[in-house]
Amino acid sequence: MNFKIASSPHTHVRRKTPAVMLFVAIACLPGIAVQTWYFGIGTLVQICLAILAAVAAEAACLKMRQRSVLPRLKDNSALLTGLLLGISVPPLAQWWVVVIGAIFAIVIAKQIYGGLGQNLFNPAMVGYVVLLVSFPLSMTLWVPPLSLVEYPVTVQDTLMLIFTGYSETGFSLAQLRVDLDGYTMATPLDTVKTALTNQQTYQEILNQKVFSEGTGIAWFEVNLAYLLGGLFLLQQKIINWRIPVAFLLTLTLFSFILHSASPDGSASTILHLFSGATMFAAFFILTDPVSASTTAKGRLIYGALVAVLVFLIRNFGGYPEGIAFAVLLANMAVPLIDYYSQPKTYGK
Amino acid sequence: MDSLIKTIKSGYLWRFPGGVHPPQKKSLSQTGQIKRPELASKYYVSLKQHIGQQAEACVQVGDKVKKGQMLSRADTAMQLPVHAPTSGIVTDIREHILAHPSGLGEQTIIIEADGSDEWCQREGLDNYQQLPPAQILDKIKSLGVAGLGGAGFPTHIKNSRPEAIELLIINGAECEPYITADDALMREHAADIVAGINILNHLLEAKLVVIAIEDNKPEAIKAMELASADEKDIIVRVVPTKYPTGGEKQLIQVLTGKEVPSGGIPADIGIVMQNVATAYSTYRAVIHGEPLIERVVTLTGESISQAGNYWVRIGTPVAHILTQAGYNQPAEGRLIMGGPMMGFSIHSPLTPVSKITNCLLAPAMNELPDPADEQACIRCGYCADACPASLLPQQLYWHSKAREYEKAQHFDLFDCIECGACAYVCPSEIPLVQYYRVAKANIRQQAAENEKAEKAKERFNQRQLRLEEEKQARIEKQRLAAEKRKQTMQEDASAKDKIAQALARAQAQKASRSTDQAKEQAPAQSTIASDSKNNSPKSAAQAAIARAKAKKAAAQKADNEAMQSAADTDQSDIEKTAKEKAQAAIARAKAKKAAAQKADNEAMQSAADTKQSDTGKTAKEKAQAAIARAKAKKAAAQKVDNGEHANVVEPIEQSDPKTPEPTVDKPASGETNQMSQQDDKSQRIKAAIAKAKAKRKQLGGD
Amino acid sequence: MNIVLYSILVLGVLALIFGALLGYAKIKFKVESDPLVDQIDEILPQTQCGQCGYPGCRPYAEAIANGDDINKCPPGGDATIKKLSDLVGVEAKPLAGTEEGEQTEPVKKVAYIREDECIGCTKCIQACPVDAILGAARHMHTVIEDECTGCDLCVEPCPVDCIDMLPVKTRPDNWRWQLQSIPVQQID
Amino acid sequence: MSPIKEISWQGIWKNNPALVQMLGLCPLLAVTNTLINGLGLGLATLFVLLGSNISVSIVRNWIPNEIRIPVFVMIIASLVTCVQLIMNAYTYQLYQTLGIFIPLIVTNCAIIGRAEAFASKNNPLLSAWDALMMGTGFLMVLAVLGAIREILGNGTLFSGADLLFGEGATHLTMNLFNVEESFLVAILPPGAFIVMGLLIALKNHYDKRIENLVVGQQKSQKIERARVTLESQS
Repeated sequence: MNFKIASSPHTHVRRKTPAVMLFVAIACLPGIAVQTWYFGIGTLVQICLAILAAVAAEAACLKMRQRSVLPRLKDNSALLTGLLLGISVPPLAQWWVVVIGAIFAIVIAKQIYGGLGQNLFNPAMVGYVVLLVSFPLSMTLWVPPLSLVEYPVTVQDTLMLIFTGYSETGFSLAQLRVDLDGYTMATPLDTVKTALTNQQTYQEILNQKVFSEGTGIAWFEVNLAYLLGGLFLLQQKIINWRIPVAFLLTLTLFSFILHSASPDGSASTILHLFSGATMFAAFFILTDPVSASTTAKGRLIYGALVAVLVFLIRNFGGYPEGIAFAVLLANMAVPLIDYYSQPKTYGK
Repeated sequence: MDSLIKTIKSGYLWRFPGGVHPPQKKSLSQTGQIKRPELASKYYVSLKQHIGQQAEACVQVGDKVKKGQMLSRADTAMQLPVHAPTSGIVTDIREHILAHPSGLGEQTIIIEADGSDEWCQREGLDNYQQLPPAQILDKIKSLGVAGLGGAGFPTHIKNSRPEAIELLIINGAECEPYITADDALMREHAADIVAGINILNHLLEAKLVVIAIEDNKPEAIKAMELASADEKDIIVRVVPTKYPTGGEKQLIQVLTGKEVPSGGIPADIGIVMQNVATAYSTYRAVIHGEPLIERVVTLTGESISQAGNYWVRIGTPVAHILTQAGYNQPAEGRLIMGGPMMGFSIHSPLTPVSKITNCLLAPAMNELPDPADEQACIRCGYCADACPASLLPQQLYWHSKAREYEKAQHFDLFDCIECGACAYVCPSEIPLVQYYRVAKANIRQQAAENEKAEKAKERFNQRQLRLEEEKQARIEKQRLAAEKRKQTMQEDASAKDKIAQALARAQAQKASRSTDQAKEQAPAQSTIASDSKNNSPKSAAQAAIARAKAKKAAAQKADNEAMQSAADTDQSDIEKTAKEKAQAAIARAKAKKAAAQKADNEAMQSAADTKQSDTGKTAKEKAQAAIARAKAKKAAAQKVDNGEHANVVEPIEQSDPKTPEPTVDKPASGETNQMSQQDDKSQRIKAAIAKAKAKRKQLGGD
Repeated sequence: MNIVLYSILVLGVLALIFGALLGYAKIKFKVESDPLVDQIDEILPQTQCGQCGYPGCRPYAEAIANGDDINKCPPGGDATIKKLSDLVGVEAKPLAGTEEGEQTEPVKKVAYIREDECIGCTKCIQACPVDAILGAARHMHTVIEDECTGCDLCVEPCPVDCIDMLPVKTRPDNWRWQLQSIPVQQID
Repeated sequence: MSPIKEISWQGIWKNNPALVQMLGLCPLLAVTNTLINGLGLGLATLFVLLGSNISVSIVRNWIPNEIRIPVFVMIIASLVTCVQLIMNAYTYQLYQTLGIFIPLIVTNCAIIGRAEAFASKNNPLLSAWDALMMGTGFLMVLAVLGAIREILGNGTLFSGADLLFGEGATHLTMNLFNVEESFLVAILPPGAFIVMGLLIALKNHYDKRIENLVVGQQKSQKIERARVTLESQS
């Protein structure tokens, strides 16, 4: 009789890393569906492009680093990074934008640090920030929801726009951004930011077409869908409740205080919570395990820190949306947070 | 504490952080009576089965022992004796594989059962309430009772704490999946367990005894409640099922909300915890005088057809009970001693069951699949959520893997109880616990090495100091001697003679000492000198005197004779003495300095005399000595393939290599007769040479 | 011209002030001894084996502090070299006399005297740097296992080659959980 | 290897002040958004380095050890002032672009590092050569970094060549490609860090390759074992 030698424990939970990643991707689906519904097929194209680029970049890097390629690709982490980046990019941005972003995310933000588990920063957000900084024009060209577009954008148009820069009928993206009434559209947060700097009051802003009943058209629904996906993740115990809850509560608190103090000069709490990437970030970006805090207390601090930074950037910074920057800044603080938020060991 | 006891009595339960809920799988073995397998033919009783020191065996090979007879003697507090599991004959005491994850061996007494299973004399302490605690403790110790829960801590030590104990917890939680040994014991022997608890509490005088049982053992709970109904200080407390509730520290937290201080023991906060099985064996020991020679072992897993609980004698090889329980080994099976969370896989079917073996788990191929390859840690933190000690396993892993042990200790590595909850939940299947174990072992090793290095440094420095002092003293002495000489020279002209003498002596000493110089001259001289009696192989044989010395018999003989010759020295005439002395010195082994120093006066003189006498014999002696040294230096590498030599070696090679000595002696002694009295030495040398050669050949052959 | 004059003046005054400051600092903050040697000595394994070419660990520590190579300690192996390189700030090199990538994990050994062969010459006693050998002239010697550093300095002087360097045996007590390295023992 | 060769090898590759010693990173990262800027600062640094090394080497025997640093700084500061005035006079626009980074050459550790490590111990001739090589090494990194960032960010090369080389050099400017949107990150400070990091990685990569080729040729000598107790025996 010969026996195999192994280390205890001899039994394991059957949920592996690839499955965890896949679960997160699946939880994104409702949000993607709603986004596609409102903004057109471009979203899906961007996601596909991003995933392809990310996986290809990952494979190339692993090959160069002389690591086994296939087993590591199978952990689905590159797929998830691509997916998250694809969701964040404007649906009709040109193809090379998202490809550069994905490559940057995988090569610079992940593989150079040593691959999965070693990266200090959230790769998808690094990719996004690089794009935002490098191509501010492309990255802010969010088309208005399809229902508001003057010229209908067909699938062919979308593909043409993404791959050549011009629609079938020869319109550029900038032209397409003009809505039915001839105004150039921007995202709700963008609109708020611009208008507030132009000394308009918040109530006046709300009368603009991108808004309906205090929230942005389409954006409210998109956020709701991501919230749904997030709740699914929570229910499956894939993510811990602490980060999203701390994040959303802090954001609510701060925006409520500011909005109460100056109702004309700041966006409402509802707008903060249900526009931009708030829900998407709360459940899918902040909870990226590798770059987030891992202690119980640390997670609360981390979530709250991101919320504070987002609030500050949105209200007082140069960008209308600040989640990507906030996440990267908080990522930097994670080792410190983790160090000082160690739980009390039993018996100490 | 009183209010705490009140809270405990009220039924309030605390909770500990973390924990996991692995599949229970207890139903495999939960039903049915505890079975008794047939006797095995051989038992392997390891001398060390518990925490603490190993006790010395007190039986010898060939002894007949009766069941329950003490096999080893425990002298110190931390030792525990072991007892014969059945009657039979001690066939061997040697290293045998131990019930330990390393699969290494320790001293083990092997008993061949005679089948009669006859008890030795037993003596119980029926009236233990009237006896002093020390006597009861002594009984418990001498009958080898140890904690049967996990670590095997000697029970008599736990129960003789000097601190006041408020609370005695009887651990019947049995939180590991698969295991039902305690469950079965509680179901069948509840009354005996309660009796054992009474004995334990008689020693501790705790205010309250809590029997903690997980809620997945309803029958055991019922049985224990029934048995303890009359005892007003004993309560049965049902705790929720969660792994590792049965861990000592975790159970204390659940029942009392208190935490055992890091690095401390429960007694520090007035609590003692004993396993139910320990209580039972305490009862058997104190009341019936039965030593701890058997325990309940759960045999379970899908590879075992008759899974269930068995009374297994300690020392039974697992192969025996596995056969009894109907084990079909899968192609690449693991056999786990203990549960699936904390048990270890054993190496050999001859591994004996020890006092701490509560389960033998033989899973089928896909029942507990082997972990896949370790993947990158994604810092998901599931492990931190599962850790019952509130550690950060991912940080510990990080630092353990990078061998940054100081940082790992900073994250309280040593508070890890190795429960395996973190590795259980890890989605990347990292063997976290293994990393911690290696790190802990390395840290301990490092600490031991540092301590040793510190000691070595101190000793080295002390030595340097001493040598320096000695050197100073020597210089001082020489200076004084020189001064004295000068004085006497001036005073007495006749001292010239003395100086001449001293010079001669000095020269002689030098001659006897300078082996290296002699080396060159040796071969030539030796051939000439030994012409008369020794042919060339013989002289070569003499040359290997050093090698000869390497053998015991020769050395002993030489010793005796040298002694004798030394004794003779005083009586016989000077010339002879000198020769004998020189021979003795040589035989004593090229001990250059020792010989020179020790033999000082006589040897010096003899050497001087030897020079003066200038006889052929003396020359021969010298040559022999020189040759011997030469050979010794050249050592093993040189192989003389002389035909004559081969003859000498031949018989040895044919004989059993393990016992070359007698074989060698024979031809040697045969030759002795032909030789003159004076040359019995050369004969001895030859014998020794032969042995040395044989040994060298053996080594070469290896 | 004024500019030049002023420049010289200003610089001169500055030079005076800072010169004074520097002079004061030199006296006040003088570094007395070199604590580095102690730190290096801590890292060395204290076998006192002399394989580094120095008589003992302390002399080698002093030599390192004075710029000698850090890769001369075979008993310490790669671990010691790494620690030394961290402390001294020199790049870690493979152990002297070995090639890059060669494993130099030292095997801990203990001297063992085959006592029936010992002739009591005391040579090993004199060779032992830590006085770990017991014995008297013409009496059998023995090694105090706990004190032996495994330096093997006693092996060569022995005239009858009765000293063996045996690797320290792994027992369950000092086993280091290397599951892979356990050979499956087949008994009977 | 002759000392001249050795110094060249050390300065340009083995011990490159920017890639290996990581000295003077502040101006290095700040001004290298175009090739010309990089060249301009590199040349200025090279000139100062050359001057300081020669001067320090000449006076090295007269400087008391305790105040050597202040003396070096004084020498370097004087030279930087000269360079600044020269640039102000002849390449005014470049002087404007580089701005504060010209005076900051005083604090460039690469320069004081060479003064301390080399010039104060060697004769003027060798020191001058060392300065030339170290300066070239530094200049090369500046130029490569500037070129890469310029290409990535603007798609041009040698833009603003006239600032450094005069009006006649305007035609040097190359337009490699046109994009609607430039890759801004490359021009911005983060781009400098990223490109620099990649350059260092590349260098280490080649070093490793070279090492792998050479490995096995030299084996360290065996050490004569010391007998701790030898003397006590005699």
